[in-house]
Amino acid sequence: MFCKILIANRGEIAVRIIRTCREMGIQTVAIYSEPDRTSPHVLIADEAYCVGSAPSSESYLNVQKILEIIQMCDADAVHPGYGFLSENCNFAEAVQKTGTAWIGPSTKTIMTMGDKMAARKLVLKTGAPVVPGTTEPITSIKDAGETADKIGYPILIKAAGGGGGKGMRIIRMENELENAMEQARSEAKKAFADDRIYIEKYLEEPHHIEIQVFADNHRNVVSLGERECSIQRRYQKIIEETPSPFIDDKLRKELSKIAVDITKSCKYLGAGTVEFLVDKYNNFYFLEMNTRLQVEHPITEMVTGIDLVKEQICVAAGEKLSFTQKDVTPSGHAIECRIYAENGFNNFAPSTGKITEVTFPHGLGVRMDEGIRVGQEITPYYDPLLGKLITWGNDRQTSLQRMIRALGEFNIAGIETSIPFCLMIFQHKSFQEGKYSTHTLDTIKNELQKEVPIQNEEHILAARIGAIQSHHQLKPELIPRGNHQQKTSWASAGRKDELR
Amino acid sequence: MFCKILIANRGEIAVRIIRTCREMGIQTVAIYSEPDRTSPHVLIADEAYCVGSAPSSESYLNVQKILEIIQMCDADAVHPGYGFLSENCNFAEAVQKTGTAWIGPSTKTIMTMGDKMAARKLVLKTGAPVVPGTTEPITSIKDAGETADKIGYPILIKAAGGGGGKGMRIIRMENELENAMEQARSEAKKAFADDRIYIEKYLEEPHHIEIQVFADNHRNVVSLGERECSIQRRYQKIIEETPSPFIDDKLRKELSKIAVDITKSCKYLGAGTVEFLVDKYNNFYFLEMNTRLQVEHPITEMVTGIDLVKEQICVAAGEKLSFTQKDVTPSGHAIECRIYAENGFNNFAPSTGKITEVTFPHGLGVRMDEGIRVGQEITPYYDPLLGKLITWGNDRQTSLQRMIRALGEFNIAGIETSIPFCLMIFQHKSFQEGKYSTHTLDTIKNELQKEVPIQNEEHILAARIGAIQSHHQLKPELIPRGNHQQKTSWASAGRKDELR
Amino acid sequence: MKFNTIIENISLEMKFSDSINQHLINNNDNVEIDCIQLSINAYSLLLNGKSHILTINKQIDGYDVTVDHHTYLVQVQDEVDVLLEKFGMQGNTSSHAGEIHALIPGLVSRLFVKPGDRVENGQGLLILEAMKMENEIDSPISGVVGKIYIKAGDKVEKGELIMEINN
Amino acid sequence: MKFNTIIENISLEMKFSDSINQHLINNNDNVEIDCIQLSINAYSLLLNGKSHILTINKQIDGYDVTVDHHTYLVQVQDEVDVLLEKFGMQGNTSSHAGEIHALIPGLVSRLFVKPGDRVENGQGLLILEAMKMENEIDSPISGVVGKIYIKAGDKVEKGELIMEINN
Repeated sequence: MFCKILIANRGEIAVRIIRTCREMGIQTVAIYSEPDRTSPHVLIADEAYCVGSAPSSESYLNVQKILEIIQMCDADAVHPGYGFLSENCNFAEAVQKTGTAWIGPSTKTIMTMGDKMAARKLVLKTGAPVVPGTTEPITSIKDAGETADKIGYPILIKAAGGGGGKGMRIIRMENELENAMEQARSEAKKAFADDRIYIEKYLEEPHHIEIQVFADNHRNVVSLGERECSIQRRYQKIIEETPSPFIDDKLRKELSKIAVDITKSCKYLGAGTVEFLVDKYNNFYFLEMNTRLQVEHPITEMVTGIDLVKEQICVAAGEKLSFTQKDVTPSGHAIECRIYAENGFNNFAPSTGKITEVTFPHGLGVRMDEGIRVGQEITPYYDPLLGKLITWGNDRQTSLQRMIRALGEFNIAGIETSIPFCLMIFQHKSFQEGKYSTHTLDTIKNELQKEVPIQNEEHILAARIGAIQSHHQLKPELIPRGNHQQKTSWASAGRKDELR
Repeated sequence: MFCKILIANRGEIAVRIIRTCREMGIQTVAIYSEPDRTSPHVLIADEAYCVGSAPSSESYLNVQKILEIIQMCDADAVHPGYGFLSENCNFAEAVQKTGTAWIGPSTKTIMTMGDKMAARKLVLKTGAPVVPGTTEPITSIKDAGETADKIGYPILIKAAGGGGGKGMRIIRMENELENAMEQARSEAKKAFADDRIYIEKYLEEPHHIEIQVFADNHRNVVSLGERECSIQRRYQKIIEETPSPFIDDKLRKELSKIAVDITKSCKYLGAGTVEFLVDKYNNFYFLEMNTRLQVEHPITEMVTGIDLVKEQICVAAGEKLSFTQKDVTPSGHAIECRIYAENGFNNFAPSTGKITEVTFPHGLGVRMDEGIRVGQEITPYYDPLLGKLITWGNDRQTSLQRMIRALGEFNIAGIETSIPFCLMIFQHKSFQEGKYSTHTLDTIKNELQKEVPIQNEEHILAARIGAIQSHHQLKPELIPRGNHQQKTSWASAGRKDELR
Repeated sequence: MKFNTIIENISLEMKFSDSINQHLINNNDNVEIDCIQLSINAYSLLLNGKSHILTINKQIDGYDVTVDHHTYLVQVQDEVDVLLEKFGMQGNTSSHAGEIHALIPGLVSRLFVKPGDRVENGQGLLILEAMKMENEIDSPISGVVGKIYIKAGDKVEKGELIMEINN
Repeated sequence: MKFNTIIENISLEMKFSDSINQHLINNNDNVEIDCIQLSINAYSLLLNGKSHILTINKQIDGYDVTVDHHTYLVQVQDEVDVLLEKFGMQGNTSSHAGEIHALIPGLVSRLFVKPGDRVENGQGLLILEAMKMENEIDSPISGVVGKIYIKAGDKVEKGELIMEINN
């Protein structure tokens, strides 16, 4: 087993990995950028080294500097987390060249699955359905038009080199094609340094359902069941649950079998996720395979009782998986709510500032995977994910009521967060009934955003009293009136971040 | 189902109960004493009413005032938690006379089980073994001497009217008898207003093992398995785990069966705990039955997935238990560590003051049931229990390593806590190997208390630097030297509190 | 001491019975109120027995008060303010709706307008990159673009004036 | 600025290279140290790459510094103190070991001794009730009970002088 693992990441996932390492008796090394000096992952690690200045390109993406630290601190393995360099095959290869183990699949697997078209080709060979579309990059408008005619509008244009909604366009009519292709290609080039684009059928009310798979070097490949990830904003998941309230046992087994087949076909090692789109008629299509830990992995841990990070470390060290397919007997229901530094009621405008106070929710069935602390400065340099709240219950109703209870206890002061917005999603009829697709949040978003504060007499009285009390305590200067705060509206234009 | 429940308690158990009520959509009413105005149970409840001044007798034990609040706020049920009035049959009866439901067993059951000798008699009828001793109060030295000769020294003298080590004496030789009886009787009278004492055989290396039982009004009586509670200080549990590393499946089944029989014999309703002593030869003896929720109930929840408070509320409302005996399939291992405001290295001297900072541990398999918040004043008026840390793992090793990891993250500033001392217990060979009895902590206590700070060069350097930094920031007044802080040694003389 | 509070243009006068302890009297219905500070910007309020936690953030035009995850902008005037207002001496009420400020620090990745352009309410003005997201900043009003204080590639600080829109 | 620190009678001289940023130089091995304040009494320290969290509480005779759940009493002297000490001008060093103070507030439930009684080191003097526990307070030295400032039934405040033991 490894003695010392360097975690090439920050925030909640770095903390998450360090916790498991500590339980395994493995020393941990954190890396940090200058503004992250007092972030929780630095404080909790055994060792910590500065890797550069604030911008990711100067620090968490600084391959050369990270390699130097790996050598200097004598780490015998690297865990990349998700995002940043986790799916960068050059980094994976460079790490392994220094004689350090890579906690993840082989460079070749990362490369194949990272190229969406190569992945589609590989998967087609296993006989699994993929979303109808092209298997080669589309370059001419003519080819695009022909493909679109063949599979039928609406279609999606997507970037071959990456995800996250970047370079993605929905096209409903032929006359939109030219303009959209051009925009998509320029956006893709900027984001991924790769302007190849391809076409996919646009599905009606699709569900984003993914299967967690695990493989060791001893020919064991196991499915750990599905996650329903259809509540998305900016093409990014915000709420996930398992089991999915949408699919039935038959489809569940079928997806698991296909995911295992795909995993076997690429000689996989470690934790991976096979993503599918499932339309309202139960037709399903392979979407992509993520060759690393997923943000939403905790819900699988809650229902299976398996520590996925521990298994990742063990199989990377050459051990067998601690479970076989028949040991995996999911129990109960788990929901994850991502806590972002953004205002859901103002089109997810990001929020920065100093966290002045935090009250975390606790109790039976409540898990926090946090990456923040009181006094911490939330900077504009990194992903706005502050942490994840996960609840477990015997059944969906219990875990959902527990989530609402826990979010109600959760208070982060100093910055705006997605907590109030997520509370409204969980209380919305479509979530309560488990009837939602990837389009649902867009549909109900305006409804939630326009939601005026409940005209509860007592709340309003409370607010008045609070304001007076606060005014009184401050013994304030006269407050400038009429100088109304500017409320600029924010509109999203997609993420630069990798799909997670 | 109930609409509004009044919680006649404070601290972590009041918070615990409120959380479940909220998940069930039930309104909650907190009561509080004057110094508890900003305690978490007041802040988290839907309603809160002051019940009197600081001393328990003026507030949390003030039956008349609590009854007034119940009527005034129109609560339709009362949850007593543990301690305080939870086993006071007069209160239970008075509550029910107001037409309000009592979340607990019948007044008669509370009364029978609250009288240790009545309980012994009842249990003897079911054929279960009790610790050899008297079934009637002992009044004369002569009777005591004869009983002692019959069952053999060492013996224990115990109070009939209550527990918690109060009025308890170990007698190893006949000539100690007279003096000890007198002391025990006077102590018992003071603590319980009842000077009846009885004699029990003193067991060698006994384990304190208890069975969680549950009964509804529909003839269902179920055992939820055992809890091992042998790590005790001042005759009070401090660490509990399930399953017990000591007993085997055969004994487990036998104890469960007897516990169910006893539960049936007293027409029980709700959650109860049947406590046994098990000696090193696997002989077991009924000790007592607690007719309320136990402090350590969370470990049972962690391995069974059942919310015990929810079941208490449901059966009190006349519903059936949501599970039968065959649904109870405990999975994994859970450990609870009680976090007390006391210094384990200084004979558990209590600590009061303002909590200036808290870092709670989180992550996979970690549960916090807390009753404190930053800024809160810990007063000398109540039990020093600040909260409970519970960890779950697939196996004992995992939950234990997780507990050590989590305690390591746990920081409470402003008062002394039992955290460092408990960390040492968990790291001690006897706990690691699961080989301990109720005598173990006494044996290793001195070893742990004398443990000098590890002479780790780096720690010492760190401490020096920290002190300088702090000194520097304070830009301090000259520090008075030679005025050494008084280190008084504290010796315990038992608790006034009820056994938990 | 008397205070006047305004929420969404509804004004209510309230007075303290005692400024030393935490009890207030609302002069409409004379309820006793127990409000106690928990931390810099959090208060616990017991109102007719109901327990509320309030978090309060001072804004330039009042206080954002959050009660049970609902946020209200509350303006507070004390006796002196009320008096001044009666004599028509309230502060400057001219609106600066046409000033576009950066709500968070970030990088101006694209600029869609130039001075003199006619823009509609809701039209995109620029893209500000922060937290790995590209955020489009839209015009809050219809009008004509006036002075622009930044260019593509600039880093802007929170609150920095970006451009003016004249209507 | 130079400091002298004392832990368990082992003294070490250290100096700051720069009092403005958080870097110190330990003059024995010239290591660079990164120490940064997290809150009122917590610091993050990176020492040879190792990450430590320190919590610090000022005591009357120094600082209680907790590193990884181990607490050390550290005394700190700055240049001025060291100078004073050289000239034999350190503070009052007489010990008050015979003064019994209440370490927490509580109720004196029983008193076992009266003035003039001979007591041994470790002998019980009184019972102080707090947090539902009865705590026996033992004599830290052998001697004769002097003045007693309380009686059974009294409430005592934290730090209050309870009695004197003369040896």
